[in-house]
Amino acid sequence: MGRVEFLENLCKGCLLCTEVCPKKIIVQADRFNKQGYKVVEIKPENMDKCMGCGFCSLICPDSALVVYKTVQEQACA
Amino acid sequence: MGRVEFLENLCKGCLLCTEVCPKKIIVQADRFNKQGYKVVEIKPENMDKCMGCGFCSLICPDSALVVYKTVQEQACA
Amino acid sequence: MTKRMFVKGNEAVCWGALAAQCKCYFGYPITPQNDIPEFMSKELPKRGGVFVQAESEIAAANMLLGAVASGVRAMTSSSSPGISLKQEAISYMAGSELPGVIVNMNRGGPGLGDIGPSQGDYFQATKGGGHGDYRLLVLAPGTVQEAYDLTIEAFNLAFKYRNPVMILGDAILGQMKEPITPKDPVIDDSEVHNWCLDGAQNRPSRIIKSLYLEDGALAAHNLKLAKKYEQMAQEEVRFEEFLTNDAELIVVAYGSIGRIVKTTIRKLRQAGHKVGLLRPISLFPFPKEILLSLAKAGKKFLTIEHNLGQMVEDVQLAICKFATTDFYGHLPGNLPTPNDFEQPILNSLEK
Amino acid sequence: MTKRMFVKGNEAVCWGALAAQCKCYFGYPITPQNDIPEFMSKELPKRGGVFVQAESEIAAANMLLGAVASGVRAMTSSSSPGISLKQEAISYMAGSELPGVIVNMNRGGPGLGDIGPSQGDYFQATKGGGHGDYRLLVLAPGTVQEAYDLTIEAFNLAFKYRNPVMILGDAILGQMKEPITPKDPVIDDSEVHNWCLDGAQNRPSRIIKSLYLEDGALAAHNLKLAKKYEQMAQEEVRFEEFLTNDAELIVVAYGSIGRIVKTTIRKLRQAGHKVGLLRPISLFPFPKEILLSLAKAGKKFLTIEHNLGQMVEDVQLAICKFATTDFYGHLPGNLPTPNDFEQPILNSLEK
Amino acid sequence: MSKYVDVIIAGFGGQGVMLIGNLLAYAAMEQGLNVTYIPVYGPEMRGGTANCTVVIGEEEIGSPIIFNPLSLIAMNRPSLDKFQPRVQDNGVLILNSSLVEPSLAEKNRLKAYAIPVNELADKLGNLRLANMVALGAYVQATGIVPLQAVKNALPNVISSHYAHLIPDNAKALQTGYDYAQNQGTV
Amino acid sequence: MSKYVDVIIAGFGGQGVMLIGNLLAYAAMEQGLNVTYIPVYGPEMRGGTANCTVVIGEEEIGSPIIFNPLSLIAMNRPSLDKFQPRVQDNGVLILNSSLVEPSLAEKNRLKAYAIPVNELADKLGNLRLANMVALGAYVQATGIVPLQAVKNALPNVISSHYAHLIPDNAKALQTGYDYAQNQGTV
Amino acid sequence: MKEKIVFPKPKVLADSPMHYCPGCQHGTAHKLVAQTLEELNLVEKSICIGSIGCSVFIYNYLLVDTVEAPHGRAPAVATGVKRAKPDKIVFTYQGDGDLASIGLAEIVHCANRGELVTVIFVNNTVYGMTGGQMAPTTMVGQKTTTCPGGRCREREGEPLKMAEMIASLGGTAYAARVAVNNIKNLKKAQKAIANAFKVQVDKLGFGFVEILATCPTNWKMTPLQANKRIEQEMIPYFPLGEFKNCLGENQ
Amino acid sequence: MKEKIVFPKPKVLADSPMHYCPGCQHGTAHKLVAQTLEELNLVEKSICIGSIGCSVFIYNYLLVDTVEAPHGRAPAVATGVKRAKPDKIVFTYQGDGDLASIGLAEIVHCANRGELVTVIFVNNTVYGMTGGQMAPTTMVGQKTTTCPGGRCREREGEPLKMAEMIASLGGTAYAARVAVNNIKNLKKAQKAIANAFKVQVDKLGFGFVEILATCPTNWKMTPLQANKRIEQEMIPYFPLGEFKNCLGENQ
Ligand SMILES: Cc1ncc(C[n+]2csc(CCOP(=O)(O)OP(=O)(O)O)c2C)c(N)n1
Ligand SMILES: Cc1ncc(C[n+]2csc(CCOP(=O)(O)OP(=O)(O)O)c2C)c(N)n1
Ligand code: SF4
Ligand code: SF4
Ligand code: SF4
Ligand code: SF4
Ligand code: SF4
Ligand code: SF4
Ligand SMILES: [Mg+2]
Ligand SMILES: [Mg+2]
Repeated sequence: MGRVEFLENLCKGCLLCTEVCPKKIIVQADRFNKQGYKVVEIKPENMDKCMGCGFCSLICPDSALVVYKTVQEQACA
Repeated sequence: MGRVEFLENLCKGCLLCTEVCPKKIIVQADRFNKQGYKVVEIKPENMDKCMGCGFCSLICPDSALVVYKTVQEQACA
Repeated sequence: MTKRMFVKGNEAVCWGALAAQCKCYFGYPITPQNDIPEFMSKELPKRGGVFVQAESEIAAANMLLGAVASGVRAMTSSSSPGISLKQEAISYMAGSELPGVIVNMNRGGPGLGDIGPSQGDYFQATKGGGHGDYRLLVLAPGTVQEAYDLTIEAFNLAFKYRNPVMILGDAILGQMKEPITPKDPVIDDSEVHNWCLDGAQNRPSRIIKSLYLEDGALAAHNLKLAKKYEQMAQEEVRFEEFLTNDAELIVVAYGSIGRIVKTTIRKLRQAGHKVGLLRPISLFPFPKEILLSLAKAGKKFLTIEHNLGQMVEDVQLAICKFATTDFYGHLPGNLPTPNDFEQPILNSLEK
Repeated sequence: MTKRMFVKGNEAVCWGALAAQCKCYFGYPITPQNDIPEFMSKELPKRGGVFVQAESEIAAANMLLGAVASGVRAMTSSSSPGISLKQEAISYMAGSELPGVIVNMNRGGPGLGDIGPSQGDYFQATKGGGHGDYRLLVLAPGTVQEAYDLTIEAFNLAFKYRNPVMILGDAILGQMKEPITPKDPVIDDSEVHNWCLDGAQNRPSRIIKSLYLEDGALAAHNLKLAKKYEQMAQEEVRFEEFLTNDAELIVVAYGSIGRIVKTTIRKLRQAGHKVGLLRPISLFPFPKEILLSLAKAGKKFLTIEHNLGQMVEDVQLAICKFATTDFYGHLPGNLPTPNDFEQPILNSLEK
Repeated sequence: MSKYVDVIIAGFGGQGVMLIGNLLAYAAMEQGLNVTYIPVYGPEMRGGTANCTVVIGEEEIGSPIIFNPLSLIAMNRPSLDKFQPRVQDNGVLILNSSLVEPSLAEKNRLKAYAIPVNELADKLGNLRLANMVALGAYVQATGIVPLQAVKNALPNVISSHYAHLIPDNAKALQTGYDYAQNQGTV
Repeated sequence: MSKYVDVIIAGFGGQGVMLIGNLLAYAAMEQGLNVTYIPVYGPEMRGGTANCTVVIGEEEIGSPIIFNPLSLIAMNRPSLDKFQPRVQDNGVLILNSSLVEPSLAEKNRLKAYAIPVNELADKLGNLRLANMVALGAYVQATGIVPLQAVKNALPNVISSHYAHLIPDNAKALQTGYDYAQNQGTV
Repeated sequence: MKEKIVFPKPKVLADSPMHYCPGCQHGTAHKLVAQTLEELNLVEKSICIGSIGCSVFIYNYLLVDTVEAPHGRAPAVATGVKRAKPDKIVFTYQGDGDLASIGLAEIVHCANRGELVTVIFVNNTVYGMTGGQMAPTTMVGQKTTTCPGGRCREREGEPLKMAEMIASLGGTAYAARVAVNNIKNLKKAQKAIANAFKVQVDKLGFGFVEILATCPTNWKMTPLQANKRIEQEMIPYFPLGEFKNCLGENQ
Repeated sequence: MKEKIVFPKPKVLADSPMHYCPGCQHGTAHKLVAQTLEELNLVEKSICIGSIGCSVFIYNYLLVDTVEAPHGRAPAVATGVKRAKPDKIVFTYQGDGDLASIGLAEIVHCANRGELVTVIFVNNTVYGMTGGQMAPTTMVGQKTTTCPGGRCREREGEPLKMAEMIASLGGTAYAARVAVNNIKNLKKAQKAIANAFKVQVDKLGFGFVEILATCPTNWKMTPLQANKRIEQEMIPYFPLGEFKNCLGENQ
């Protein structure tokens, strides 16, 4: 299970993340950020499809997204 | 049959020719030329051993020897 | 009238080169002169000419050396750091008496500096950035038309003197557009076959070189070069005078700064200030005599440059005993506007 | 007294560098300074230092740039054509405020020229052969001892000002031998850790650069550099005065020519001629003030150089309103002897 | 006095300010006037704002760079902020009121025209024509060259690749011209 | 007047003129004198003639290059031809009479010593010592430094590789010294 | 249940936005280098040699001590730094114009000497910074502002294959070519960069990684098109892989 | 019965003595080039680009039009000449310091562009003219004035193999390494030089011949010892042969 946080001010709307996402849940938004770039987003309804694979984060040239992955807490730490 | 003419003023006494001569007839002379180099020579008694192969001429860096080869004149030119 | 064209300074240099029958261009990209190689890569091959993007400025300068050694009109261009790299080859061309044309669209320095305008390379251009006693003929256009005209001149002078010629512009001149009126100059290259390398057919082989080892040979060669520079000083001085007659103060400024100062002067004239402009167009040979005569006429002087003070030395040397020049240096990195020069001029006037 | 050593000027430079704790040398062979790389290749590694024969003068200069950026004392050397190739890197070092030491054993030019002595690179050294507004601190030894001493100075000054320093010698100085008395100078490098690159441990990362794109940044940087040059002019002027007090004529000459002229002057003094010598040791900053005061004292001047006239401009600028300097240029390619200068000095005396 | 005007044209990178600067200059040249055009690159390398300066006059032109221009076309807010204070008194201001609040214009000091260039261009079916609308307005406001001259110059500054868009551009010029004529200054 | 001498030492490439120049200079230095040594390479690159100039004096030395020297060691004919006319009147000339006709010495003008250095060296068993013979003679003729000082300096100029030849070199110096003393000037 | 960040952004990478164009893979390359420096724990001993190209501002993003080299001369500057400070980790970051054109002599000699430095070479087949002129790596047929008709084999030759040339030199301990156009290649790239630093750490020799990267702006493509071009046009000519790896020998 | 001269001295070679040291194979190389020019009837169309090294006076010996290039830059100068005068035959004559050290970028790019020029490269593993400093081709262990302890692989790397490097470039039509130390090799050398010119004549691309040559003076050997060293030390490291030959394809 995963979740993605977008750092919109860093995003340049290159869309590279949209292609590598195995779930194809990242899409171009209608918004522009203050640098004038059309950013990407995951529609809220799609967020739970995210596997937390981090591919989007890996390929993003501008480190504009942070991927969180749910991890099973170990029984005894 | 061959014959060698030495251009003594060009010779630098490097002795490279002495080594390639199949007949080993080229030897260091006692003379120095005006540039101060100890030149090489073929003792008159050895000149007729020369085959006119031209090896000495080929290897000489300073074009200091001219090799003449006797050629059969063609019957009709 | 020939139709005017509306072109960048960089492009005007190219058109001038084409008009002067430049057949080869060798260059390496650097801002703010990239329009030159880009234009040449498109236009030269169409006209049967040659464009080579060299692996470096050094290679470009040496390709130039080779091309002109074969008697063909050729050019290279760059901007400050790239021009520094060409200094060895330039010294060789001067020493070998080869007519290369070199364009420097001066940017801010030292080092990487910036990509804006500057006149920080005046010394390098006029006093020899390379080694040894040599001089380039240095032409400094102030307008796009002049960039065009002087490029044609540059080729002619290079071949007249068998000496490298430098066009010294800056980022302003290179980037600005103005209308130019093209020309169709007559090119006389009848002398070239007397010295160029084109294969030793029915004549002894020729040598183009700058090595002179025999006793006294290098001395004789240096004297010969010096005589050429003397001849240039006699025949090739170029400058513009603007409102100097009744002026109390002569501003001396060249290139883009020269023309920008002109606007300031117009404004100050409207306010009744008696100020004029002497704009050197040939930086080497430097217009010493006109400056001297203005000095003798009792004028005051202010040298304005887009640097920390370089040409001011030549101005001072020219007017020596008779006058002293003030100096105002507009700093590289700051774009110059006519306003910048008002106060400095007023200050000098009041002194 | 420390035992004297009998060494070539080239070797003295090396011994001076070692005394100044030079740790790295980068160079490329060229006559007449090959003793320097050859010496360094033998001696530096023994002392835990580094010798690298670079692939070119450009690479050598940039290796120097890297080494000094890390705060280590380092040097490169070459002769005229090789120095031309280093101009871009020198401009970068000046722009990046890096304390590289560069030695030029000037040979005849332009181009390949010859391998004999010449002072044809004065302009290049003092006015900036590279691009942009920068200055090297330029020291011109006249004796082998001075070559040693000034090399030590060169390192100290380079680090004091964080500015490249050039030792400007010639083929005479490089090749001649004289006794030198070695020293054991105290080296203070306590400031270095404040700016050098040695890994951003427990501090923010550092940047050494010459690019200034932000509005006004390059202007501010140029001003900062100009202040340094101003400070040099205040603190680092060096010259030798010889029999100037009662002299009618001051000969101005530097380096090897300076010392050769000294012999001429001694001879002329014996014949009763009132002639003295001002030998600039720092060429930048130039000893303007002493020249000015000599000019004010009503002396005549003759500048003698082993070129076609370069330093003469600085002399003239220094004495401007008060005097004019004659010039005698000994031609590159001809070896200078004291006899060559007798007649020119007598001519100037008689004027 | 002889004809003279200078203008700074400023906006975002993609707004086509260089193109209309070129166009205006070219048109003026074809009218036989002297003219200079200079793009000014700020320290920004990519993106950011862009501006150019055009100087037009009957006499020889000195400086192509002007600190206190007689007129300004401000296509966005940063441009207005930066250049409006430098415009000379009684100068002309063309303001892109699609992106900038018209009340920011110093209307007491300047002849200010608020032109909703984006909307007007959008209505013409192509947002990228906004620059032409602005230039049309400017030509009306200053009268430095006839509008027709500007239209005639279009083929010389628009690359052949986009030649088919010349009529649209001409229409946009006209739209701006008419809007300025009808609405007048703010 | 204070002690001063200068000398040009000239010969063929292989005759070791640079070595004796160095040796003389080094010896003088060790006597507490000021001294300069400079090799002069002609335009010839390889082979050809070689010469060096040594200047020795109590006072600071100006020029290391001398056009009119006080003395000359001429190891071959071209050297004599080139430099003898430049030697000052009453100067000292050491002439290699093995290779040069002694009558060529300007004996009216100069204190000329004809030393058959090749023969003398040959007698010592090593032709390459001819240079040392010449220097020995020179030291006798000028007295600028004691011969012993020159001998003492040998280890400083002869590379360690040839250290075993130092005694021979010293002997050659002595031979030249004695010869000059016995024969006097021509 | 807890959350952890997948591929967290390296701390040595600044948080501020970079000046690169959208989709420009200089950003990706920076990130990979940053990750490697942190993984190998080299951040505080590293000295970066910046070069002249679009990445000239690398010092604003990669927060290690940095010196700016003149165009093409980074390998010489790196040599100077490393020889002066042999205990530091020294690397250059260079574009294809910088490294393969003007700086060719410097890179070849630096590698041949076996300097213990690492070179990150970003090959985007074009001069990005100066506006898209031809580079020595420009593909045959590719149009640029100085080969407006497309690079012509007869006139301008074929693109230089730097990784292969460097691998052929005696001093090279590691040479590889990688791409960052997809996840598989990204992971290999990460490893290659680590190897290129490891050979320096282990003093085995010169380390070199060529990264095929996009320049959407000068290719006049969208970032996605540009990324596809890497796969379709570049990799077939510039094969990916390790051309030399001396780590094996010593591991 | 008549006599004829075997291997007559080419007329384009001057009769005056050359300044080279005894046994220096620059002389041999000059002669081979001269023979080729005459055989292929190119003398009157040839332009030679001299370089800086012991062969700087080539114009005194090889009587063709000649221009002196700055040290290392002969391939750039040759490019300028050839592009300006495509109908001329243009060749450079360069030493190993000149070509493989300072001029490496120029030679590689000239070859890679496929310039229609011929390069004669005389590799004597040392800087002859300046007095025997280390060259990029100096053998490991070889002592020179700047590697007095012998070239050290760790510090200075291995000798560059230029013929192989040049052969690997797309624009190269011919690349070979030859020696002139014995008759067999001399004959092959003669052929290689001819081929390197033929690819120019036939407009096939760049032609390159590396000639292993002695520098007895700086090797501190007699000419005969030096000549032996070619066989015993140099050829094992610098193998002789043709590394590329496009003539076959078109013949
Ligand atoms: C000596 C010199 N020449 C030219 C330039 C101009 N210049 C700056 S960057 C660059 C090329 C950049 O191309 P590349 O190295 O491929 O880097 P990229 O921008 O593509 O990442 C050039 C030619 C310069 N700064 N200095
Ligand atoms: C820019 C420059 N750097 C250095 C030199 C000095 N120099 C002259 S020839 C030479 C090297 C000669 O070696 P090589 O090319 O191998 O030729 P060789 O003499 O061995 O035939 C050098 C370094 C120079 N003339 N110019
Ligand atoms: S890859 Fe990064 S910059 Fe590109 S669209 Fe996705 S989040 Fe934005
Ligand atoms: S982490 Fe993986 S699944 Fe989630 S959005 Fe990114 S690429 Fe898609
Ligand atoms: S021609 Fe042949 S046989 Fe005769 S001397 Fe020469 S090498 Fe010997
Ligand atoms: S090879 Fe030539 S130079 Fe050498 S010894 Fe024989 S003839 Fe003389
Ligand atoms: S121009 Fe190309 S390399 Fe430069 S930042 Fe833009 S996309 Fe990247
Ligand atoms: S030094 Fe070497 S290369 Fe030069 S001429 Fe002598 S032997 Fe030949
Ligand atoms: Mg690139
Ligand atoms: Mg060599």
